[in-house]
Amino acid sequence: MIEAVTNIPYPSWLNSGDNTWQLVAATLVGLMSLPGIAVLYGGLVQRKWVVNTLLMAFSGFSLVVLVWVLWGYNMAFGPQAHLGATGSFWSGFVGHPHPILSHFAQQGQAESGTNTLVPFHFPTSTLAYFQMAFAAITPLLFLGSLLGRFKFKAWLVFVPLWITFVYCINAALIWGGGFFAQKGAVDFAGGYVIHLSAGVTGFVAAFIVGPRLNRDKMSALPNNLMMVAVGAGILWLGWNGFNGGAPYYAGADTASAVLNTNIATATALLTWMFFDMLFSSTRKPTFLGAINGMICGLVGITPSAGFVSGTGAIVIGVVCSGVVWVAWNYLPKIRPFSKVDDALGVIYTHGIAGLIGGLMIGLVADPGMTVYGVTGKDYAGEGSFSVGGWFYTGSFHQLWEQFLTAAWVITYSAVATVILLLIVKFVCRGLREKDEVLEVGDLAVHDEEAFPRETFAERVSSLSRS
Amino acid sequence: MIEAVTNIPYPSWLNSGDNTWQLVAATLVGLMSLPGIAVLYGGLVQRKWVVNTLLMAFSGFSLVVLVWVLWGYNMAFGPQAHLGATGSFWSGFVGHPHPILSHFAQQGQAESGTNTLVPFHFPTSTLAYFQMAFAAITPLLFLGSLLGRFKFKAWLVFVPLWITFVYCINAALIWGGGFFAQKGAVDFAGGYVIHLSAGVTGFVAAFIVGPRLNRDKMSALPNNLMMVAVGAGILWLGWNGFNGGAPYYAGADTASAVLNTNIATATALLTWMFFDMLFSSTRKPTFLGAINGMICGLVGITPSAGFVSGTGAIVIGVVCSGVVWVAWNYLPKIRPFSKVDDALGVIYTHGIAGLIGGLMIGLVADPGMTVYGVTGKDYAGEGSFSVGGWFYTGSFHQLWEQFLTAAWVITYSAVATVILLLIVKFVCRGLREKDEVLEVGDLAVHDEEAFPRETFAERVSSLSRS
Amino acid sequence: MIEAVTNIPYPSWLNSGDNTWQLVAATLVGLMSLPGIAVLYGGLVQRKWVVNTLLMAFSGFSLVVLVWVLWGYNMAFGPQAHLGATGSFWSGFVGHPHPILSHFAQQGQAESGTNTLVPFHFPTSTLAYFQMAFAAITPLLFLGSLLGRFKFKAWLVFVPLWITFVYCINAALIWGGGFFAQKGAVDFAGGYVIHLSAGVTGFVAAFIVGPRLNRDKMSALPNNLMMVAVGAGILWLGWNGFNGGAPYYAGADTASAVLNTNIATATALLTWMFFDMLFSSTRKPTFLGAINGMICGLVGITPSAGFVSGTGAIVIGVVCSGVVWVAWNYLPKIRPFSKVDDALGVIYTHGIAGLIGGLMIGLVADPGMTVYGVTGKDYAGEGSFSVGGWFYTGSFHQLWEQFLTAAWVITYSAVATVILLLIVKFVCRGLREKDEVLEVGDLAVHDEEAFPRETFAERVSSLSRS
Amino acid sequence: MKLVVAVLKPFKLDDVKERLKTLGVAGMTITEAQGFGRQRGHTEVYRGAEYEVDFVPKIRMEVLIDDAEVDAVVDAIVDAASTGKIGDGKVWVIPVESAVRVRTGERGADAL
Amino acid sequence: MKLVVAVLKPFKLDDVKERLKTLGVAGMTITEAQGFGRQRGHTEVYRGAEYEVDFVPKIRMEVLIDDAEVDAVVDAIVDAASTGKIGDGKVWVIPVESAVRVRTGERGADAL
Amino acid sequence: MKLVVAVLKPFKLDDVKERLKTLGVAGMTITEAQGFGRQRGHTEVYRGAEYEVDFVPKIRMEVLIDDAEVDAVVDAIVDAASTGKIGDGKVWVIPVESAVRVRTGERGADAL
Ligand SMILES: Nc1ncnc2c1ncn2[C@@H]1O[C@H](COP(=O)(O)OP(=O)(O)O)[C@@H](O)[C@H]1O
Ligand SMILES: Nc1ncnc2c1ncn2[C@@H]1O[C@H](COP(=O)(O)OP(=O)(O)O)[C@@H](O)[C@H]1O
Ligand SMILES: Nc1ncnc2c1ncn2[C@@H]1O[C@H](COP(=O)(O)OP(=O)(O)O)[C@@H](O)[C@H]1O
Repeated sequence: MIEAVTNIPYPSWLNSGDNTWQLVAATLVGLMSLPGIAVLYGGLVQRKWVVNTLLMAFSGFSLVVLVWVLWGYNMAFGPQAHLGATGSFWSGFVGHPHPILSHFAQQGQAESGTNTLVPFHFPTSTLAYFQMAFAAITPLLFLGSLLGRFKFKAWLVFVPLWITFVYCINAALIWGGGFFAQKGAVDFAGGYVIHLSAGVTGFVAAFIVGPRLNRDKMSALPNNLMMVAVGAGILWLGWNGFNGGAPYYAGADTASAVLNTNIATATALLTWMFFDMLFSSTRKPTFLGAINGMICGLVGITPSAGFVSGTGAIVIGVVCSGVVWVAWNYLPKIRPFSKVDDALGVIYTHGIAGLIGGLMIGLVADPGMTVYGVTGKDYAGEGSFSVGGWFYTGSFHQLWEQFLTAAWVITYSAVATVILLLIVKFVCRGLREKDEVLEVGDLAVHDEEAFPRETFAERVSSLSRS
Repeated sequence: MIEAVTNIPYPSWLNSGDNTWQLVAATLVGLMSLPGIAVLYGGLVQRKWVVNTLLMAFSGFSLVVLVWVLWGYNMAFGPQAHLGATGSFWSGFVGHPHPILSHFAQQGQAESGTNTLVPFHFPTSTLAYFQMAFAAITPLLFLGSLLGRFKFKAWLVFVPLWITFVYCINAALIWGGGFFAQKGAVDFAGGYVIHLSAGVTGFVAAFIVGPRLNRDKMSALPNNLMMVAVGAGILWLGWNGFNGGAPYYAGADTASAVLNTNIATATALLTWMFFDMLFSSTRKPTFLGAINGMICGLVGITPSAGFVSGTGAIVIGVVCSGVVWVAWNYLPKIRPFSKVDDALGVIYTHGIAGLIGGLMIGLVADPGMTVYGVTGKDYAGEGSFSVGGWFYTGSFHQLWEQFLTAAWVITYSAVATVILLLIVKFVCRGLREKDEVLEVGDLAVHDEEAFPRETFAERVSSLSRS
Repeated sequence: MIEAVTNIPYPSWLNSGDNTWQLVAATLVGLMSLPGIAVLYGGLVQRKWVVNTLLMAFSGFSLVVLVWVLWGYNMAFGPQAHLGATGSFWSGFVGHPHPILSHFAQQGQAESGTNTLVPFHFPTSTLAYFQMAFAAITPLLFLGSLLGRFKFKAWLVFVPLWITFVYCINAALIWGGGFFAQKGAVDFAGGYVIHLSAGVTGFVAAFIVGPRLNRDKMSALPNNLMMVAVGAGILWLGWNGFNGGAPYYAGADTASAVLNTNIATATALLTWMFFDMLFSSTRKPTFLGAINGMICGLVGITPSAGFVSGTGAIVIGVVCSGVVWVAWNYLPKIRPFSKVDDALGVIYTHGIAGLIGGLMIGLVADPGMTVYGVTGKDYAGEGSFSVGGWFYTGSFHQLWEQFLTAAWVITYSAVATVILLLIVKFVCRGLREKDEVLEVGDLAVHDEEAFPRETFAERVSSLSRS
Repeated sequence: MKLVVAVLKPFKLDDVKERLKTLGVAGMTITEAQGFGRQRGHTEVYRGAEYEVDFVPKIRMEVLIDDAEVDAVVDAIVDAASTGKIGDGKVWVIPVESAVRVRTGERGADAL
Repeated sequence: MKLVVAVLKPFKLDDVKERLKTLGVAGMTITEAQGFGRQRGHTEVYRGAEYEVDFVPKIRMEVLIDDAEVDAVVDAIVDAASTGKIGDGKVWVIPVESAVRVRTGERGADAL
Repeated sequence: MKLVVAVLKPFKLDDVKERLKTLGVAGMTITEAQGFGRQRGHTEVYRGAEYEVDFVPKIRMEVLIDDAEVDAVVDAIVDAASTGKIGDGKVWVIPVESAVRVRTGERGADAL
């Protein structure tokens, strides 16, 4: 063993098990975006919008990667910029933007306000890549609200702006050791920073960009449910990395977070399906309904996966799925929902589910769930950390912190989105493709269609190759 | 290094490398089900049954997750219920059912009769989640026999019953330190508990539920071979987690199990393809034939992946694929096979392949393959465990144990399936959808079709959103 | 901790974290082939060639697996055959071919000229499996050049020959501690051994096999862009295992390699897309263009992922994608490119991108990027290894070594491919399917089509099952 | 010469085709069609939104024949295609002025 | 009896169908078609190669009716389908010698 | 006015279309069809089960023209579509009583 210890090909602070878990978790989260979300949404849109959807997903993901290494990572997880007196809101508002491109920046031990309990067991590259995967999926989520009319160029400008001014700031405040983190608010893996924010942004943006062509709205049939299944399956299992990566160590709580994620998701999928069978107009179980439920469970458990016990996971699964089912079926008839064309309903399955999941921490978080610190049978207690909800502590403190944080995320994401979109509108001369373009879809925007048929096509260009 | 050791954010019994491997393996197995099996089967059925197939896969998986954490895990891997005198069959028949929802249950060090040699390096959550993925794929496998007529509601009732009364009991007997485990029978990763049992269950259930509409049987063309490729690829590589996770440690035998899995699978795929090229009526290599061969290899090596050497893996690949090829092409003409409409032929690629694979342990298991204990060059021997087959030991003892266990699994799975289906038939007033429903398919059962075309559809409901 | 150390269920030289990472990385690379490349190409070909493409991918992969364990692994990574005086080209030309099927061969600690700095932390099975995944994807890459006319039987013969006589030798020379390795040339994860070699082989083979039917070339529309997205997404994220597995330890450089891979890929995808928007005839962003860019980035960063800093990764992404974009759009009009029907343009996205990526090591490799040895803040220096390019060292030495190696790979791959194909042509009586067969496609070669419609089919055979 | 056009339920195609073969009909041309009529369509529901589909899948068959065979062919189709259930379809006959076999240029009856 | 054949823009199908219903037309048969005419097609680009598609998607509608209704039906279709833009399509009328309802064997007007 | 209907091999569509353009034919309507005739179909095998497909993919073309042009158009199609191999297809001519251009309501020859 000595021998094995002395010649490790990496620094003593690095633990290959923890580093491996974090990199795998990051890869799983990456797969949730590409191909996950890309084909899930690609299968849900009309045939004429498949290519546009795919390219927005791939290009959006790529834009975030660059923003992240150039300035985003350090704004969210780097040393605080301290724009105000220590402890004040502004002091913990955002980090100082600078790139992480040098070999120092990449290979040194990770350090961040996101974890002050135990030194990281991996380098900055690992933390930055894991968090990059988180950041990159977020715009892809709210893309679901904007499909079928958002101008491609506007997308290319909006994504970097939004990541910089909305995502990085919320991440710094809640995860990066910022104001809300100091206050004691928690968000295990992004119920607020990612899902609530994406839901609100999508909804507000859908309102500002305006609805799809009425003709499209009236015939918005999905084109391929099997492709939806491919994306949905990757989402579910990829979420093991999403929630399992949050503790930053391959410890006991990581395992619990993974288990709880699957418990809540299974519960939520079945809840929605049974609601469809019992209360829907046709009383039939639908596949896309089940997938909606699945997403509600995944999103709902995200803020608390490692803070709750299995019991809590079941409660969260039932509540998030049930509430969103009701919202999904009744809110669309009510303002403002009736006035906004949120194409895939991101405000419901991500916004509302994320909000409820985040608040439920204040109710069902189990203080017995040790996030860090020696756990289980031979418990030792030092450096131990956990969160307690009202059911266990009798105190509403945590719920109150969760509520305040949610209020901020909703308000800030909405306001910032409005401002950023006005800028984009000015820069790109509009936020919508022209109506003639919308009538045609992919062929007008990209000269490509998702399922070309050769019979009627004649090769004209001279590329001798393809 | 001292530093790195002292402040580990998890208990001293936890090894982040082993915990990571187990969680990743579990995730890979999960992916085999969703989207793996879901789209593999979804691509193999007729267009009209795609949605039904997908929803049965997603809902079945979810049902198992809940059963598992509520009572299943402890029935299979928890402390034995000791229904009879110690050492007797009934004493090792099943574990005492209780949930694993509390923080104690989730975060303590895993303990189970499944491994008595070395303490686990991960918490119960990890073991429970890994075994959950195993349990969850099993009903999806026998679903392949029942496609195209099984009543959706019956599926929702049958799956929990089957997991409880068939899967958990076989798992306890063979893996959970139960009767057959004590006898010395082995099943590395589920050739018996999962595949043989699923094959028999599917076949018996297909007989009881009755055949598909004759019209469907006569035009049972697959609808999408590329989707089959997506599922098949995920199955193959996901199987690295299936067989690689079986040892519970990321040790040397884990690596061998992964390597052998791929050796046997490649051999089996090529064997089936060459048989098609040499002996089939049209003498042509077919993609779906190759995939059948691939599955035979994956299933065939499952019971022995870490017990055999590479030579054994090749032998198993050739034998399992060759034998199943012959069975596949000739048995359907013979009773009882000619009388049962096993839609996707699960009895062949899972039942027969699993049986042969399990028996071959008795022939080709290499005692030199050390499952636990310090291995390889600087071999030390203590706590070492391995299995020996006739070719190496000259003894038929292991083969006999494998045979007895197979006999039990076949008999018990068949009998229990009959009884459970009679109960389900009574509860759900029938096991089949009505013929009018079968004529239509997805649209009748779910009001959804897999590939909707917008041209002829008119939006009528008022959801302003989608 | 003592307790945890004494009862580890694997040898003291084995580190479960490093072993886990390597096995996961190998699995990710496997997924890049199946289903990754299989469906990426399957989606890019005409409908009539989908099945043929899929089966070539699955069968090719399987053939490599067998060749690898029977003799390939030891030719590439085993003890050198020393066909000439020590230090001479021939002494480091290739390893001694023998199988790795025994339990000794599988479970002992890995040893190979590929790494002489630090003992491996995993068994031979792990190294062999990881390298098997590398070897297996290579023929699938050059398959892209041969689609739509290559004789299926010829494929089955060519793949084993090519792996044995081209891949294994290049791997031994560059990775296995052979001649070029001794010279100091580097190839982090296969820019030369895999991509450059595949590009050249595909191009030369396409010339020798001859073009597709003119009718097919003129209507070579892809059939399914969503399936391309599935493959592309798996490729991108799977590449984390491709480049992340190269260092053989889950250390700091592994993390940097993963991060840099994503930086270069995002940059390259956007570069190609912007070039399309600015310079293409229609000035429109296209999805398949973005995917081309993505592949250029993945391939371009492969030879240097852990040798360059983030800055280098960005430079490589821009250069590789930009240069290949120009080549893609102009070279096809020039000889020899205008004379060769490289179906999917593998020579561009893999050949040229791999070449440029390999040469750029000589320019932008950052000596501060420590591949092995204690890194980062508490740097200790012993056993440290890194590579320096001209921008940092002012020396062209590395560039020169990279150039010589590239010259060898190009020349040898081309010449060997010609010779092997002539042998195959003789053995298989031709390299092309007959024209009548080419006119029909899948149905003629396999009696299968990718998307069968039941309406016009009538069951005739007697299989009572399916 | 006449053109007999028949709109049928898809699963009846084989039966009709076989029957026509027995009458010595040399060939036919089929297109997949959607029918609207007494036979009701169905409702589809995606993510809570309901869509009405008034059309049902049909097979449209065209058979070019000599005047003499018209009645026999029409009766054969009607007989083979009928299930007695709503939606069985229609058959109608259209006059054809001339016909050519592309391969040979043969005209009239020889073209069939 | 006549057969009215109409080639229309796909998104006009619903309007035309509804209009015909109001005229009491009992049924119709639709096929998806590709049209070539004044309305230009489009260019598709895949991996740098350009393809010209001269055809545009159309809906082909067949309505079998009594002679008396021909003008009303044709006018209704033209009116409902027209957008005033190039590519609106054509309507033509073909004589039909006889028609049968498969289910009942009814002939002539009763077949509709 | 006449309707020329042609059933062709799919890969001949371009040639025929180009030829008709040269004759000044203003437009045409195409549907994808399946043909049954002398040209044999094929066998498909999935997971060991054999399926017979008697039909081969064809293109069905409709061209509406003035009586005067009928012979020229028919000859042009036959000439452009012929490969001399079985399965080249058929062309037939049907009388048309009237035609309308939806966009303008123009009738008769002006509708083309
Ligand atoms: N007037 C019509 N013109 C053209 N096709 C018709 C007409 N009426 C019915 N059809 C076709 O015949 C099919 C069956 O007609 P339907 O009224 O549903 O049943 P039935 O013919 O048994 O009364 C319809 O789906 C449609 O395709
Ligand atoms: N001579 C013709 N024969 C058959 N179909 C035709 C003919 N001319 C036009 N069509 C059909 O009518 C459609 C519309 O015709 P087009 O010339 O594009 O516009 P418009 O009818 O408004 O002048 C075409 O796409 C084609 O399907
Ligand atoms: N009697 C018929 N009525 C309608 N279509 C026919 C008829 N005979 C042949 N066809 C069409 O013509 C196509 C070619 O006919 P076939 O007999 O195969 O070759 P050929 O016309 O060269 O003898 C068929 O596939 C079918 O679509």
